[in-house]
Amino acid sequence: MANFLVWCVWFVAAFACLLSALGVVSFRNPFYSALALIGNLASLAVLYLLLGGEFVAAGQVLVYGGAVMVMFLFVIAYLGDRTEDSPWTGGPSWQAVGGILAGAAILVEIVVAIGSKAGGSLSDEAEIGRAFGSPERIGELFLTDHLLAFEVTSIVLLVSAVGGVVLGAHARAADEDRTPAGARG
Amino acid sequence: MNAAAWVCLLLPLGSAAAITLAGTRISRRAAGYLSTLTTMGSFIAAAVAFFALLGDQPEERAHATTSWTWLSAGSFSAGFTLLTDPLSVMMMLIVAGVGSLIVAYSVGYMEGEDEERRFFAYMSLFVFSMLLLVQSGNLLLLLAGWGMVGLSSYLLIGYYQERASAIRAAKKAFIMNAFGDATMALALFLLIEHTGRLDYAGVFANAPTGTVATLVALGLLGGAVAKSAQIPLHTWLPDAMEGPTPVSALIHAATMVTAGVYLIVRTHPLFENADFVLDLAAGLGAATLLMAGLIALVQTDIKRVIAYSTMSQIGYMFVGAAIGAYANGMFHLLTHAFFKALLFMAAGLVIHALTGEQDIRRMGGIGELMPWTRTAFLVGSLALVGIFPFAGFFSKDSILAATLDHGWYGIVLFVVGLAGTFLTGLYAFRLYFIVFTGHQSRFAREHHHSHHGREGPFSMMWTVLTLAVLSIVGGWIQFAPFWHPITDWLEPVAAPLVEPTEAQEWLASGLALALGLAGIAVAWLAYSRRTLRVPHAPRALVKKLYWDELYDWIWYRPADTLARWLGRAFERPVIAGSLDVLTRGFGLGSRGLGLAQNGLVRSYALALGGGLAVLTVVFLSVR
Amino acid sequence: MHGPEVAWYLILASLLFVTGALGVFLRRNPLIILLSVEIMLNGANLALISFSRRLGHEDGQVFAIAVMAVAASEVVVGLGLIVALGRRELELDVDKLRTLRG
Amino acid sequence: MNDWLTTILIFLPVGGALLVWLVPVPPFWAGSFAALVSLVEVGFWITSVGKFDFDSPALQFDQKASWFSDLHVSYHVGQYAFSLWLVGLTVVVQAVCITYAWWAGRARARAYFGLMLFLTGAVVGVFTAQDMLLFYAFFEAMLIPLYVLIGVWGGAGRLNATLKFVVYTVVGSLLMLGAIVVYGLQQGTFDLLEIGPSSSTWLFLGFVAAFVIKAPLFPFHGWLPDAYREAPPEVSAVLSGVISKVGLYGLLRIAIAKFPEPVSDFRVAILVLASISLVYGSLLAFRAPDLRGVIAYSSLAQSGLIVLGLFAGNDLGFDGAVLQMVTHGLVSASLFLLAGMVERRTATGEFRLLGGMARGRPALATALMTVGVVSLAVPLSATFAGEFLILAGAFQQHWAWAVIGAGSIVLAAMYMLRAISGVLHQDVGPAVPDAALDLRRGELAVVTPLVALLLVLSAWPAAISGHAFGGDRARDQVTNELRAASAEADK
Amino acid sequence: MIQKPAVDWFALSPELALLAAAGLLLMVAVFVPRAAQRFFGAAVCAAGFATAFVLAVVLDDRSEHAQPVIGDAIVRDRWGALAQVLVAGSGLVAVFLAYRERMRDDHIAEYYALLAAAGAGMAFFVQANNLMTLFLGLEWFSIALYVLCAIDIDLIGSLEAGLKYLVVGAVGAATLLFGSALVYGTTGELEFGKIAAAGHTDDALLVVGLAMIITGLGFKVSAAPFHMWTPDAYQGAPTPVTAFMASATKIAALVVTYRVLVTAFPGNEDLWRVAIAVIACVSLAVGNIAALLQRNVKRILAYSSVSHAGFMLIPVAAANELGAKALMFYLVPYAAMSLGAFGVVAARERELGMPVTIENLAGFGWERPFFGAAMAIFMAGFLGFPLTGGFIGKFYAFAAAWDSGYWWLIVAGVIATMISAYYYLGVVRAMYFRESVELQLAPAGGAPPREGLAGFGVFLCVAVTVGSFFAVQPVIDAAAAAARSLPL
Repeated sequence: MANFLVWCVWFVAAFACLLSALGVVSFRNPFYSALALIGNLASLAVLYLLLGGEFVAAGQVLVYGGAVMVMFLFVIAYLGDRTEDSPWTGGPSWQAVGGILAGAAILVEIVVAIGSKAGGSLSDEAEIGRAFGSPERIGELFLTDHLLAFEVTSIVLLVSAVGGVVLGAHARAADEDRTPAGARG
Repeated sequence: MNAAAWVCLLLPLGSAAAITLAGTRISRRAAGYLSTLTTMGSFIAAAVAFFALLGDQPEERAHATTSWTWLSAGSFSAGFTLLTDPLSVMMMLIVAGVGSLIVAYSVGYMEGEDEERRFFAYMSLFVFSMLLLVQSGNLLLLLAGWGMVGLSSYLLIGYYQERASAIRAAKKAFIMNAFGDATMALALFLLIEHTGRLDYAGVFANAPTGTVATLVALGLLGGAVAKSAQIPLHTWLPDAMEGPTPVSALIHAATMVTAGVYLIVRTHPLFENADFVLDLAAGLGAATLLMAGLIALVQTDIKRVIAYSTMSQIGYMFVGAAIGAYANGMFHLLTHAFFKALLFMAAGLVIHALTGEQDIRRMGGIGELMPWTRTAFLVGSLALVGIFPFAGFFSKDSILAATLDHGWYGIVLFVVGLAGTFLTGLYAFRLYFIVFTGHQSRFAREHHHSHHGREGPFSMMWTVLTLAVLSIVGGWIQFAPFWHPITDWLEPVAAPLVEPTEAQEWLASGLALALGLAGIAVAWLAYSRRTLRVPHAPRALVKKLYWDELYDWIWYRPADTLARWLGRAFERPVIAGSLDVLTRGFGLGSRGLGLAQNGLVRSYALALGGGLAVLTVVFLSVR
Repeated sequence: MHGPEVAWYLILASLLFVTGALGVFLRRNPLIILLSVEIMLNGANLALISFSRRLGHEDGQVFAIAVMAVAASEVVVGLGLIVALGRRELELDVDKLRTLRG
Repeated sequence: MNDWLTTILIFLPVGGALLVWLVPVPPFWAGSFAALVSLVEVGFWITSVGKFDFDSPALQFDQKASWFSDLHVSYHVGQYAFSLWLVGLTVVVQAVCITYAWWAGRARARAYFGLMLFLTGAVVGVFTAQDMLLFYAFFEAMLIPLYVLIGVWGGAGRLNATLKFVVYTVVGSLLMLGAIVVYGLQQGTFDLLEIGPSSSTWLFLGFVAAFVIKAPLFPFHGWLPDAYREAPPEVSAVLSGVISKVGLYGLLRIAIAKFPEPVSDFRVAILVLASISLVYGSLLAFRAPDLRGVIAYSSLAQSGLIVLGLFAGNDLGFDGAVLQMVTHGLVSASLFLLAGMVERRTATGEFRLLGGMARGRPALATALMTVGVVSLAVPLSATFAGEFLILAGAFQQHWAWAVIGAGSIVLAAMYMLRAISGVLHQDVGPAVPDAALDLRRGELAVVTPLVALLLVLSAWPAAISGHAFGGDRARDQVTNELRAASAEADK
Repeated sequence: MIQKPAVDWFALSPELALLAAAGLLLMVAVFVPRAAQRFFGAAVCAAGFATAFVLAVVLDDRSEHAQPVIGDAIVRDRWGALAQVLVAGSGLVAVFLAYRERMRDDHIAEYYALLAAAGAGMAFFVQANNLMTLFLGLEWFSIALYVLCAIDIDLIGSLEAGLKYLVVGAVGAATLLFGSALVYGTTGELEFGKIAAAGHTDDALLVVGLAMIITGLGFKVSAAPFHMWTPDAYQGAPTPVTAFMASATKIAALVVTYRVLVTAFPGNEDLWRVAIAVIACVSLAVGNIAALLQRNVKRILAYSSVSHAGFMLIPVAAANELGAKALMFYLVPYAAMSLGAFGVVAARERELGMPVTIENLAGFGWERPFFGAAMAIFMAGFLGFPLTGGFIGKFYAFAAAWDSGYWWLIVAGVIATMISAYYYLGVVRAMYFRESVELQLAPAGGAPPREGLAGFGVFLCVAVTVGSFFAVQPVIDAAAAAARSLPL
């Protein structure tokens, strides 16, 4: 019974996730894509819960759904509505074909790899306690095994912040001694 | 006497070097005298050596002196060795003696030429080379001298640098002689392989036999034929007349061209193991003497006529040397040096007097203008034809006599030789009568300019007259039936293989004399009395039997065409073109990659994805 | 409670990954390309978490959290660039950015 | 002192080069300094000849210091008798060429003379290096200076010429590098005195490729005509006089000494190539339209001849080859310098524009005539001695090689006489101004030593042929000392 | 009670020094007046790199035996330490080269801060000991570099370079991440050593993960076919940044590639060795052939760096101790040469005020003797000519290939070098053989912009390039020591 329920949830979440992902890549208007991504994130969070990653799920919703997406939406709003007139055309003809072929190839390969061991080592799952994935455990790990990773993550964020400042800052009029625009082009 | 030998060899070299280095710092005259004196010095040194040899017992009259190792590699080594023995001394005397006379003559002849110094430097260089040739104590050094005389003859033939014909003739002479050098070199390689050494004694001691001997002898014969202008390598000699007349006298009459005979005599132990080659040499000599005589009949250039007669006379010497009558060959070489030099120098006087004209058809009746010259020329011609008691009579007839002691082949040679004598008389006196007798041609009257009433400066005249005397008495040294000092002198070096009987001697002399006189008579009728109508000269003879054309077709043109073809069809398209093809190919590749780098970030990402896909599928499949 | 095997999660993860990749390969709008990259990362995250579930320890989840942060910072820089593009009144089309090529 | 001699010979000019480059002095002083250094170099060489023991087949003036130990690579230099002679050739020719350039004056003098000095050091290094990697280092170090010398001071077609030159050379030398790496690692050392013989065909071919391109031999001479035509005369002189000998030296020192079996397998093939180059070069020289072309193709023929001698594989061949390397080096150097002097006066080297220069210019005529006849190996000349030994050696391999060689003597006479007459004789060419002077003092000072050396060698070729290998046992030395057969025994 | 792991601060000292410098530089950006920022920024950044350099040297000396530290997140060994030395050195020179760059001077300090941060990231990256730190380190310096590429944001080229680098880089990072996930999933381990220990060598997922990790790293190494961003990014980025990327990034990426492959995947050697070898060949071919017809010098150098990626992957494919030595050695002259070459280009760029092409390089060698000679030396070094370390590097690479039995890699390398001769010497030809008559040189002849520091930096590069030819022994010893700390 419980299994059935879990399966249902999984199916719903998985499809939502997949459809929203497809939406992200296929919407003509970046605004819709962004919204689709939110859906994608949410459904992923559900899946994470199913996998016992409570803290991750929360983080997903907060960090992504909160911070990142807001940023996206701001930027989109700032740049105004610039919908691509023809999202799928343009570029060399082989680009589309090649892209799809490559994607399909990678997908098939991974699936084959998975299939080659489905029912094998992949099927057996470790028994986990209630505390699995709880904030305490995660936090403990962050303070013990992955202390450094934790710190580094913050540094990365800091670097990106500086970068954002540098890039986003309003460019002043070019001084006369500057090299002319496009010089290095 | 070794010292004498060295002095004899090095004096001319010294003068050549001195004149070259001094450049314009010495006068032209000084150069001439320097060269003359050094040559005379060599003659004196040679004489000293000669008398020193006389002092020794006949069998130990060979003295080799090595100053330093000239060339060595591994076990092989060849020293700078001078050999003083009867044969070389005889040659030294001829070369230095006749040489000094001719050099003295040219002091007058070349007067007024600018670059006179160059001429005398070359002359001295030639004398040095010739002496090196005859004095060398091993085959390698002999070859060296061989090449050097070729070089100096090239330089002297091409003395008139502006004249294209002269340069062409010079090149021709050098290249043909280079061919001879090459064959000789091959013979030497063979000797090195089989005996490991090149000094005369060592080589002769274990002279090869059988095929090897034949090949060696052939190689040497090639050199001899080329140098002595015998069939088939004779065509350079007539053209060589482009050089100044003294040069013709010295190189192309008296000394260098006879080197072939010297070579055969010198290396007779090698030849004697190869009868076939000896017969071949004799045959070539005979053929040459006949052919040259015929061609000489129709030539119109005074010097060319004499040149052809030189060829034919050397033919006699070849016959002599080839049948083993070494002494007779050398004897004829000696007398021939005298009278042929005389003829050339007399002709030189004529040419000189006619301001360089050489065509006999424009001459005539010169005799009255230049009586001394006429006499000298007459003497020379008589000696050439071999009329008693002139020098040629003794030497030539002794060769003819020797042939009779050589079996049936000898008989053939004898007949050919006799025919030769008749031709000799004919062409020699055709020349004489046309040039000197009859009434003067307009050209002669107009152009003849006498040196203050004399026919030539004293420096020229005295040499000519000396030679005239020598051409008369020179033959009396040896009269085979009665006394034969030369044969005895050469005995230790080259013992004769043929011993003609007295009867044969008389027979030969008689017939030769008769035919010679007959030839003269015909010439008299035809060219002096004009009673005999001269038949129109056959084209083939005028064209010298097409030898030049032959060589043009078998050697020059093929080389030239091949070279052009290689340059056009291989060097440019293949050697140079291959690189162009390569660069073009890479250029295409580069351009293609440039297109792939299309500036679209999506394509870049796609390339990454594609790479990943390929990598993964490979990994999965080979895992 | 037994849900679907990890394999299913993995397949979903790879689907996400490839979908994102396709977005990068095919779209020309930098914003959407950025979003597609996010999807690729999410795919990877899903894989990580499902594995950590199967293996029964949270390394994977920790990793995933770190990835989120990193993804965020990438987004920051990317958006910064896009803003700069926009400020230069350039069309939001990566295909137009091909002054560098060949 | 003795063991330092080689090192000094290598690094004296290099030091001089650095000095010329770094110290800003006016061109004249740069030139004179370079000339001085090159003369001092010659002096050092003469002293080393004095100290050299020609009876010992062992390496002399040798010095060894580890370079990097893990692969047993070391700075190891020293001289055998034949290397001594080649070093002498190098320093003399370089001194003469530098002096000529100094006299003639070259733009950007400091760069120019620095490069020439550097080149000297590099070439000496190649001839004396006893470690394969060091050998390769010097071998390549020659390339850059040559490349720049031709490319900067060369004629109109220099860009194309340098391109060809570099492509060919780099291809060859990189193949050699591959061979060196493999050979050295197989044998565990790169020291030529320790490394034993190998029977690997591929390695052999790798080495031969480099040397045969450098020499050059028949199908690999594509770079030769352009480079020799476009380079400044004195650089052409160095190229054909010295650099080409590097390839031949390499054949002797490494290819022949270290690869006995491949040599015997490929002997015929290489002899065929050599003969082809001999005939082919002579024929093309015979048709070449300009003076430098004749010299260029003639030196192709000459290197073919020398290879004949080397691969004859006997005393005669080896001694003759070494002798011929030196003499031909001197000959072609003087010829190129003379060609340069002619071009200086007429601004062209084409025969159809030249001629009649002998009249009134005795010095030029004498010099050109002398060198010319020496170069066509007229008997009694040193070149004749060399050719004689080489062909005598080849004859013992098979008579055919000697016959081809003898035939090429005739061809040599044909093209060289054509060239001489084309410049000196017959009508005065349109490009020859009456004002064209005879050789000036400076030019005489450059040419005379070379001619004098040639005449001395002609008087005594045994000076080299008899002292090229220890105790004059060429074959033994090649098969023992050079091959390091003992090292093989240890293995 | 949680007990935190012991933190080996000394192992982290180079990173920390650089981070400190970065932080200080942010302070500078805020508090120092803009006029003085150019000087102070450069000074602080240089000081940071110098300190890091010294510390790395000491670290190299003090970490005889490799041991994982700080919860096994990073490893303290000579392999990493030596790489840090090289990175720090490159960074230092990059600062010198950047000093006179006409950059937007309202972000000088940030620029240097990012430079230092990138350096720190690389220093961390080369020490990474598990998949997580690997990914984080990668992103750390990548993000810094994205910004640096685009920092000249008013230049369309710079912006484009940054965006392209970012997009492709993000894809690469995602690929690496997914691969890490698969590896983690199959082995259940994040740490390299344990991954190797866990076995599962023939596991399909592991193999796929390996492929993805190779792809991700190959992107950083800019090996074909993952190289396509390289020419554009190198050409578009400010030249000093390009110099830093070309040298330091390659060092870090190659060193880490080697470490990961040999420590984490020894079981799959037969697989990835061939893969790396093939990638090397492709890179050699693509890089060299594509460079042949280029006119823009920066682009030529970019392609040459692709081909050199191929060259330095040869020792990686060899996967033996000699190979490790060869790689470490090769990196020394290579870093110096690319830094120097780009430095010369930067100097020329500044005096021309336009991108440097083969055409406007004409006569450069005669106008600026030092820079010209230096450039010629670098070209010779790239080409592997003697008297430069490049020659020894190539030699060792070939030796490693032969030692590992991949003789055909020697052939590939030889052929590639033959091709490369054309464009390397083409640069020399342009500088010296062509007269600068048709040159539209703005301040030509006249006093060139004062390039004291850049000149000094280039001089250092020349010194290293040439010195590593003569003083092979010390360098190779250090490399050997580093190699010994890898499980080979």
